[in-house]
Amino acid sequence: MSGWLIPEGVLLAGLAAVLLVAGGGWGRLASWLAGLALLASAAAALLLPGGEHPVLAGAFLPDRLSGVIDGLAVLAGLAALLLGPGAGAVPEAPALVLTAVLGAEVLGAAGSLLTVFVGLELLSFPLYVLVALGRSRTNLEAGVKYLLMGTVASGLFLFGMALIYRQIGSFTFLRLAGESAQPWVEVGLGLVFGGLLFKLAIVPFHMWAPDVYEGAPTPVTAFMALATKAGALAALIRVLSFGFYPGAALWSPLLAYLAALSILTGNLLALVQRDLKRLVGWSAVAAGGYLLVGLAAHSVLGDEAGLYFLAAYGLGAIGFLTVAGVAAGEPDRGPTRQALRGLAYRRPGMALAFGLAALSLAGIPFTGGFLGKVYLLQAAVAAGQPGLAVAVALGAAVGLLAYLRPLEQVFRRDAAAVVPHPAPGPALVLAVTAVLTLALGVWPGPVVHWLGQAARFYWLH
Amino acid sequence: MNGLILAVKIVILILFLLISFAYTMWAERRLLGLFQLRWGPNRVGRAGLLQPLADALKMLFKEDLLPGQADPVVFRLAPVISVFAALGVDAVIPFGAPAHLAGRTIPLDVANPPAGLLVAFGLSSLGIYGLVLAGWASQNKYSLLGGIRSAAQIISYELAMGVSALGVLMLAGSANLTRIVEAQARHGWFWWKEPLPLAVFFLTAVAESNRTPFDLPEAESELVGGYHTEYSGIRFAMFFIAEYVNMITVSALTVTLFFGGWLGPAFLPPVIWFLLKIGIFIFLFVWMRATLPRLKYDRLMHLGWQVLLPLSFVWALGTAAVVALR
Amino acid sequence: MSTGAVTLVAALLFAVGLAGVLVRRNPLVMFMAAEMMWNAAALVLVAASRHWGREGGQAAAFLVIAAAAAEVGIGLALIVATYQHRHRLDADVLKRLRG
Amino acid sequence: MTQSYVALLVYLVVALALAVVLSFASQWLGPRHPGAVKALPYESGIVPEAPVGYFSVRFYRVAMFFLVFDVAVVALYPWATALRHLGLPGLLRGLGFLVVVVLAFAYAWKRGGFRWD
Amino acid sequence: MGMASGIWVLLGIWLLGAVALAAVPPARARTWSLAVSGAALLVVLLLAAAPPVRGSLPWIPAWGAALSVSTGGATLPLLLLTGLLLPLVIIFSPSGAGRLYYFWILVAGFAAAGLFTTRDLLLFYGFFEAVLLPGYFLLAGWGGPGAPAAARRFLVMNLTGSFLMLVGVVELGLAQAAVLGHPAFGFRALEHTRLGGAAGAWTLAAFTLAFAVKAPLWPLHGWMPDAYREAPPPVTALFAGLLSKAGLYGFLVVVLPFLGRALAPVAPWFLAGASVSLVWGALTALRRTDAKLVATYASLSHMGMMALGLFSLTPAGMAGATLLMLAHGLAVGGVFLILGVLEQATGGERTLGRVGGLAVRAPAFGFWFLFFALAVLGLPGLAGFAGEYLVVQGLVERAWPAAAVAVAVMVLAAWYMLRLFQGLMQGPREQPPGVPAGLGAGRGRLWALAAGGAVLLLLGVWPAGVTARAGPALVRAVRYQLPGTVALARVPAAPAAEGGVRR
Repeated sequence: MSGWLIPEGVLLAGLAAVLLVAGGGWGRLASWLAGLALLASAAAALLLPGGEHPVLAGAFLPDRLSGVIDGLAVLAGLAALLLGPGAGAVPEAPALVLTAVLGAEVLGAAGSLLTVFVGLELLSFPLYVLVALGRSRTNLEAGVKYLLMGTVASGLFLFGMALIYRQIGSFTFLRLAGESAQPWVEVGLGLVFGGLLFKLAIVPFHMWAPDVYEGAPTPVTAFMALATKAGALAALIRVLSFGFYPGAALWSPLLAYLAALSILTGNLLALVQRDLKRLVGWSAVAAGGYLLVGLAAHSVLGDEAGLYFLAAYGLGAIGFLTVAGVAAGEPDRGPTRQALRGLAYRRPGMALAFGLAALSLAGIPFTGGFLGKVYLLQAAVAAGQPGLAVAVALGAAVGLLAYLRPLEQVFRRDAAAVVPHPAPGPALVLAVTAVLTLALGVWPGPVVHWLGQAARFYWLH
Repeated sequence: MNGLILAVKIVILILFLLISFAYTMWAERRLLGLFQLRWGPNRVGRAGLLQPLADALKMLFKEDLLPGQADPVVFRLAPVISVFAALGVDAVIPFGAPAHLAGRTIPLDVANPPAGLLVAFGLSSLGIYGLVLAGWASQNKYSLLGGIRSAAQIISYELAMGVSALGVLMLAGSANLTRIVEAQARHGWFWWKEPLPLAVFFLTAVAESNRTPFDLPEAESELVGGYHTEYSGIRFAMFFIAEYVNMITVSALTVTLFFGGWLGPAFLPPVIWFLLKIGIFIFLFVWMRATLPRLKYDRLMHLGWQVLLPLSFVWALGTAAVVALR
Repeated sequence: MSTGAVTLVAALLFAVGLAGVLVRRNPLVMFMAAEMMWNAAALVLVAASRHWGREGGQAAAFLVIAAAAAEVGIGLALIVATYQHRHRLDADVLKRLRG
Repeated sequence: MTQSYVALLVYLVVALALAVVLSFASQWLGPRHPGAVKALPYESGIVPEAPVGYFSVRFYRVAMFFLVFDVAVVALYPWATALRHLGLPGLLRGLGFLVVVVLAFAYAWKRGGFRWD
Repeated sequence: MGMASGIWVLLGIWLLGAVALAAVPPARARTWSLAVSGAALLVVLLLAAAPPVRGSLPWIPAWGAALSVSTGGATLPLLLLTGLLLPLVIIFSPSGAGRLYYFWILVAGFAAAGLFTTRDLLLFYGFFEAVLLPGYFLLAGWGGPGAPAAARRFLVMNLTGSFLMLVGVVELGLAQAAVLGHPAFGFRALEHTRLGGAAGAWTLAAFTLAFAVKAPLWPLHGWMPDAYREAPPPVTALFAGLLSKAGLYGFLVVVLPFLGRALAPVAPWFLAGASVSLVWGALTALRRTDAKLVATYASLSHMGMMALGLFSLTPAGMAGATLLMLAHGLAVGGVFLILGVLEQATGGERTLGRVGGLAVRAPAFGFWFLFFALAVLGLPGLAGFAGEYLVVQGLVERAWPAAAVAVAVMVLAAWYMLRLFQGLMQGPREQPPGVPAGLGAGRGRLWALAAGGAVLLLLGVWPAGVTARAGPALVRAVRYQLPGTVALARVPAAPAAEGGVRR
């Protein structure tokens, strides 16, 4: 049934409604409608049986992978809605979030490079706006920076896509799979990877991430941490794994190097950050590297691992940023470590959620982040890349320190910062992310099983 | 041989445009005189027929001023762009049925690209740059405002213009201007099938050439000439060349799209029919200038976006339904 | 013109765009340079479409143009808003966020 | 077809040359008496005080509307041209596209994007 | 599940006890924690009374990982240690400590109990890291002025080792994937691992690094002095008594049974390292004047002793090390707890030579201090002696030079322990100003010490209570990797040897 792109369709219809409602200035109603549309979309993605046949001449491949991505994107979207994007709270914000989620869903189901492009832009355009939505200088700067870099990245992607099309006369992965390796296609693939790795914030395409993460309103940062990565990961999985394009395997070693580089760079620089959003920005660089570990393995296991880690990372980042945002109080001020001082005594619940998120990001056992790393390590070791596995371990060790420093503040007893009570929305986000983080870390069996089926399915195409 | 034919056609077309610019201007002044119960230029030559020549010479020998703060390159570039865009469009408009000369079939147009209408729209859009850059480069408040206004106005009306042409494309099944005329030969002229788009097209055409009642960018009373306040000499004149050539061009386009181009009863040659029809529209231009007051800016924008655009959209949809379901 | 020649031209355009982004400091100019990269891609798409005799490439080029238009809409809005904030356009001034 | 474009190109070059030559005519033929006051911007005789400032953001809005909708309209041209061959399915697909455009238009209208005063 | 329910109950008590603290009024936190740890101790004793049990719940079937637990092998002694030490720690905890403090203490109990019972490598890893968190937070939150830095060093060194070990864990788990078609992390499956060559070597290195940091063993003890010194005394007791054993336990249940094949050729190097630990610790202990540091380095030395037992790869050495872990854990825990009381009494002063004569003012504490100090150094009749004897016996069988070193250091141990006792308890009577006259120790604390002492005494006279039960199971666990050890044990490697184990 989702063979008919129902999740995407639902979202599109919802988007139309939200836009009109927002046009009338009823922001609150728009929010509710958007949430409803997101839930409906996720329900369609996860409950309706997968169509698992190419749609629109191979432009879309709605299968279980797309279901996973849909679910994650919706999660990010709901979090963003609940956190209330944008300090100015323009009524369009929910519509923008919805559009971005739609972009991620399109990426999840993309069956051709052209669809990937459309998805990429659908995801990026609203984000450019959302990032700048606070309309403070910082917001605007971040928005412009993101826009410029994003445009360049899309340019890389497009040119690569055009080269591939010029060589094989088609955009679809199904056709790409049938080709033998050719130099021009390789060049094209390289450019395509460049564009996609940018979205994952992989070194050397990472420059934007810390700035944008810091400069964006906190809810938007939280959204980006999960949704953009979900979309980019899905696209990379499709390009690398789905097609069996013989040349794709050649990229594995390079991707492995970039992964190691990103992990180490991201974690090392996360270590020295005071601003918590910037910290997450660097950790996003590292997380991109982790995701790339799974992709570099070029295996079912690697893709599963990437998806699992993505879910864990996204939840962790959302939880982390939510607490940071609430603690910072004023939306325009960047939340620093000091804002968390003594949180464990003032707001034990928030501290618990924050602790779980930070530990998950650091990869401490019994949180989702830990099993995500185990998953990735399995993929790397099974693919015969123990060096990469060691890089993952070393990166985790450095990253640990980065998350530890804010966590230390949470338990400091000398002086407690004033932290407001979280509003119902953020509180709900915190509860859900905490529970899911714990669930992923303690009882991952069903998820692993499900992911295994999802990944195996499209490899068998 | 082809090259020679092309050269001849280009020379003829440009000469025609320059001459007709001059005499359109003369005709306008004379007509305005009649409308306003006065004489208009009637001293230089018989009935003032040499007046344009005198004007041109005067302009040529005036001092060419460059405002102190102006951006010299852009300031000089702007009128060039205006004239270039105005002249450029006419290359794709067929002036008459293909002529047969010494066994050769010679189409009466300089160029006939497959999607000529798009080329015409594209080239005419370039004209905006001339006005905006002129306004910006002058470093004068009036000029800037005039330039910006003209940009806003022209692009707003261009949208409605584009939509109003959709119906014609559907009916003709081609964006080639020759084909469109030929289609009208088969199916009848389009103006009676597309009366509303015709009205919209002509109105927007008037606005595109910054003519009354849409001459806000120049608005002598408030903007002292608008974007060309700081210009003098031939550069000043060039904006007028552009404006009048534009009048001719959009009239030609209107005729081509809605009134069968060069088609007409056989007792006159096609080219003459074409020129006659253009003449009628130019008369309309002048008539409007003599009769109508200038619109306020907000009225103008409202008309473009909220009246003309939706109307032509709806009409285009109707046409689409008719064409697709026939 | 052959597809190869067009591709070469497009590659040059692409390189110019990329260089523009890397070298220039004015966001507006950088943005235009980046758009040039897009247009280079569109050019290749159209040429390849002719080469293969399939309309897919042209449709894609259309898509690219449409996306570019949307992007310009957003980009100009952001850049204008930034401009209003600081009355100067220079990437070096965008330094509030280190990076 | 290529011939058409070559002809167009030649014509455009001629037109451009004409425009350029024309634009420099006064510079060559006309007198030259520069002066400080002449170089000032003309503001109906009043000495200009402030430099040219900014203009209303409304104009940017117009530009962006145009950009978005004009591309949408241009996208309709091939569709319109081929419509007679596409029949009902073509009509419906085009309508699908139009729905999105109209939606955006309606939104912009409702949100007050077309309020010009 | 069946007979393993006792283990689940035990883990449940710790975890739910910790979580339930949120609902307990702050004033009652200490009482509640004591009750929880008491209940846990009760369950441990019941488990000890019963034959070994084993149970398993599905966890991540796709990875061949399950929630497997057992009380066989070396588990029970260490479970006993956990059960005994935690009530002691709680009793000796500072009165002002809030709920959060006790929360971490109970979490430590949970993590340690989980670590010692699990039979799945992934789960083992999880608990191995989880043990660190309470240690870190307790140290950072309630330690001295240098505690945050010390805590950070503690955590980073340990976790760096752990993270590398995680790569090894995965390597082990995947070692048989080609045969099984999926990874396998269960201990049973891992016993059959045949990791050799480079993979075996660096996997061994990864595990060694993690376990040696955790123990700690020379030269990876960098975090130890600061952490032990800065932590509040009960927490130091927890570190020295319980957490350090996790590293050695790892060698015992992971390295020997799964990587024995890779370890055997390089075992002499491991013995050498352990010997250096032993000697270095002892010599440094002799030179330090801070009472707490003396005990700290003594502990380092004894960790070396236990490691020697393990790396002797003999049944006697392994059994001795197991016994020694329990004995040393209790004894050194007691020493640190009493040191804490003294420190409190002297207003934080603990430099040998500047305090002294405390035995006169608090004879009961003086007695118990002497008792536990003697237990640490292995006085015959106390549990430590039996353990050290077995270790030396094992060393004689395999590597007599190491045995000679061990014996020599035992003499040194007597020297520094007595120096510590004399410096604190006897010595000159004049006190620095501000030292209160009496020692504010309650009767409950003395009883608690007495209970610990009783256990040490009991095991001293009846070491077979541990060795007879743990020994054969340990030998059996390494039968595929280290056949030589099995030969030394002269016990048939048949299931009958672990006859007590029930499903």
